[in-house]
Amino acid sequence: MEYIYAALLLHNAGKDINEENVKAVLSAAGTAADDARVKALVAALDGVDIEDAISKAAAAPVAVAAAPA
Amino acid sequence: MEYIYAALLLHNAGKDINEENVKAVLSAAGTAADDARVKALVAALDGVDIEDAISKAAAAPVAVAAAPA
Amino acid sequence: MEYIYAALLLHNAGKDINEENVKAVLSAAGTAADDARVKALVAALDGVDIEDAISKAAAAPVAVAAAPA
Amino acid sequence: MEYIYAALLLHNAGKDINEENVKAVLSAAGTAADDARVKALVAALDGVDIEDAISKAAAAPVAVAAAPA
Amino acid sequence: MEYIYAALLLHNAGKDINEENVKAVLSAAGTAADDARVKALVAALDGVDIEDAISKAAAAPVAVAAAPA
Amino acid sequence: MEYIYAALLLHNAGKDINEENVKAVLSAAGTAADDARVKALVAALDGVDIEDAISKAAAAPVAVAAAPA
Amino acid sequence: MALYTHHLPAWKRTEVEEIKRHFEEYPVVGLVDMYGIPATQLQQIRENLRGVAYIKMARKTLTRRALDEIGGEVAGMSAHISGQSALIFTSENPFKLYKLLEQTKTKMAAKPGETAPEDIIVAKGPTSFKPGPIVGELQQAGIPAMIEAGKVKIKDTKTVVKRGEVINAKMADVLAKLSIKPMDVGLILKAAYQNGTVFAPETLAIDETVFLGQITLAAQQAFNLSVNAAYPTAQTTGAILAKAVREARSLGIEAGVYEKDIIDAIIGKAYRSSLALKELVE
Repeated sequence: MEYIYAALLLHNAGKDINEENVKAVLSAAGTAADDARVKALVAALDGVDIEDAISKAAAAPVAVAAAPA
Repeated sequence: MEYIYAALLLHNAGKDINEENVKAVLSAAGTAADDARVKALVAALDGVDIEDAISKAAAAPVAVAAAPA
Repeated sequence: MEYIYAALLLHNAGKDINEENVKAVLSAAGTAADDARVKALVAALDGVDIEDAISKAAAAPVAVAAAPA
Repeated sequence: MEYIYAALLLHNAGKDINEENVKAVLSAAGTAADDARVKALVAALDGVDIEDAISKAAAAPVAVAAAPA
Repeated sequence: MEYIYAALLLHNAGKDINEENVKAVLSAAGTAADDARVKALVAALDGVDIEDAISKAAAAPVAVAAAPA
Repeated sequence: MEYIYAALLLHNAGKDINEENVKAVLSAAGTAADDARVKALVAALDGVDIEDAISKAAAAPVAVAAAPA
Repeated sequence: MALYTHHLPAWKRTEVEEIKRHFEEYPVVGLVDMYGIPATQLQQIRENLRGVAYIKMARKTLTRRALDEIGGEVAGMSAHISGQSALIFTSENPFKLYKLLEQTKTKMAAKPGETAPEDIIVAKGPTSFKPGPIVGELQQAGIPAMIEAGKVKIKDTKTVVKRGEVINAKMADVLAKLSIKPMDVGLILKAAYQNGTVFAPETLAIDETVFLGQITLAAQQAFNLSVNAAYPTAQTTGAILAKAVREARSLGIEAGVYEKDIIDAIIGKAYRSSLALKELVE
């Protein structure tokens, strides 16, 4: 999940989620960033409404537990 | 999701989830495999207990809990 | 489950789920495809709304996937 | 939330969650780290089993969401 | 509720929930402590597993699912 | 969590939730208040409608935790 | 083979040759039993299968002869010839053929002496009959009938014939009057041949719901794997972000990291803990 955390950190800090920034954050945390995963992350987040995802996580049930008998 | 299914297929077949194998499966399915995504997949799954990861609820927050009968 | 994974891979890749394609995918994954099972899969999925079955997974309240029997 | 993401990033990377590390991550993300908030974070997480605290999110139940109309 | 808050504060701080302590906390918060209620509280909590009682509440959803429109 | 109980206690008593008051309550409980956490608490609560947060919590359904088998 | 004479009449020879030719033309051949299918229904079935499968009726002896002459695995199909046999030729795979034939089955009234394919249930409620001898007939057949508001009414829902039991003449008559059609009528597949393999009907009867259930399961597994391994895909990016956010919130709430975004939830947690304790105290 570290790539995702890095992305959310950048988002929260109001920074662009681009390869350079993600790598900088990961390396500051002492993680060797895998190039392909960084690329994949940046590509996956392109056009995604992060605020929307955040607000869903915050508002929505934390998780779903429904095991009806 | 094709990449994930390719990984699941290889896992079930008892094969290594490596770039070569993933690409072979994807190309057999008639999909042009994107190098970076394949690499990212292999890196993301490295060290992951797949049995565990597929059975652990990823709890989609969007999901609406079914009303128990 | 490998037959199902193969089918979903093809479905996600926008390809026909026919005997030839399923066999190609399975053999690329190093699995010897059983003729009768491939035929049964193709026949069973013919005319079936796969998207609908998939969406049930997305909507499923508990993402805990039971271990297949 | 940046501070918490920074902490999770460090935790994932297997690093100590101390003031220095948290500040390094935040500054890599281009955020000026507030000394007091960093200290508060580190103090709050001291002695906390992070894996356990995280997993509460996954395990927490849902307020059975009303079925959308 | 202030008596309960005081008790939980003491519990969280690892202190004894006795009359003296409860009164000290309440008066520091500017609340006049009622002798009888303090006694009743202390008596009622004697032998109670507070962690257990709390954990039931902690299991409650962290957020209420937003009602879908 | 002791800091939040101190805040709730002050709120109930109709007192200002400021650093001085929070510290006074905590020290009455025999806890050495961490300066940074007190500051963070006061800052986080600034402008927050505590009554509102409480009423939402009260409205939250009592846990339906269901341990999936 | 010794049973056969060498010299078949010309028309029989033509029939056998035609069957053999179809075996070469079509990859899949089914052997079906058409027993009890009325002509009109058979017409309908042929219509429904047009363009998909071709039905060839022939005398049993000629069918058997053709199968034997082809030999190999095909000869083995002879053992499944029964009732009123016909061959069905198609390009669809044997499982699909089975499914198609199941879909062409229709319900019909039972004839005396037939075996119930499933429990036959008469539901309670009003009938269209006016009071008359019908009440006695129903009662004699063991159906609880009564008269109410000038109409014959069935008092209780009742299973009148159990699955596997023979339907007697009286019951068949009454069921027909009640418009209950318990019999499945259609082409019954006895065996199917493709590429060296003869498939038994038990093998061909696939349960689609099982496959659909597996698809749902596979989709769940893929979703879980993608999210848990944080490998984002178009379908899961939102869920992965949400998971990370939830984790961060959870950590903050559990550990009491006083951040604006979660202070509400922290208050809520403290308050709920207080409520829980209060219940114990009061």
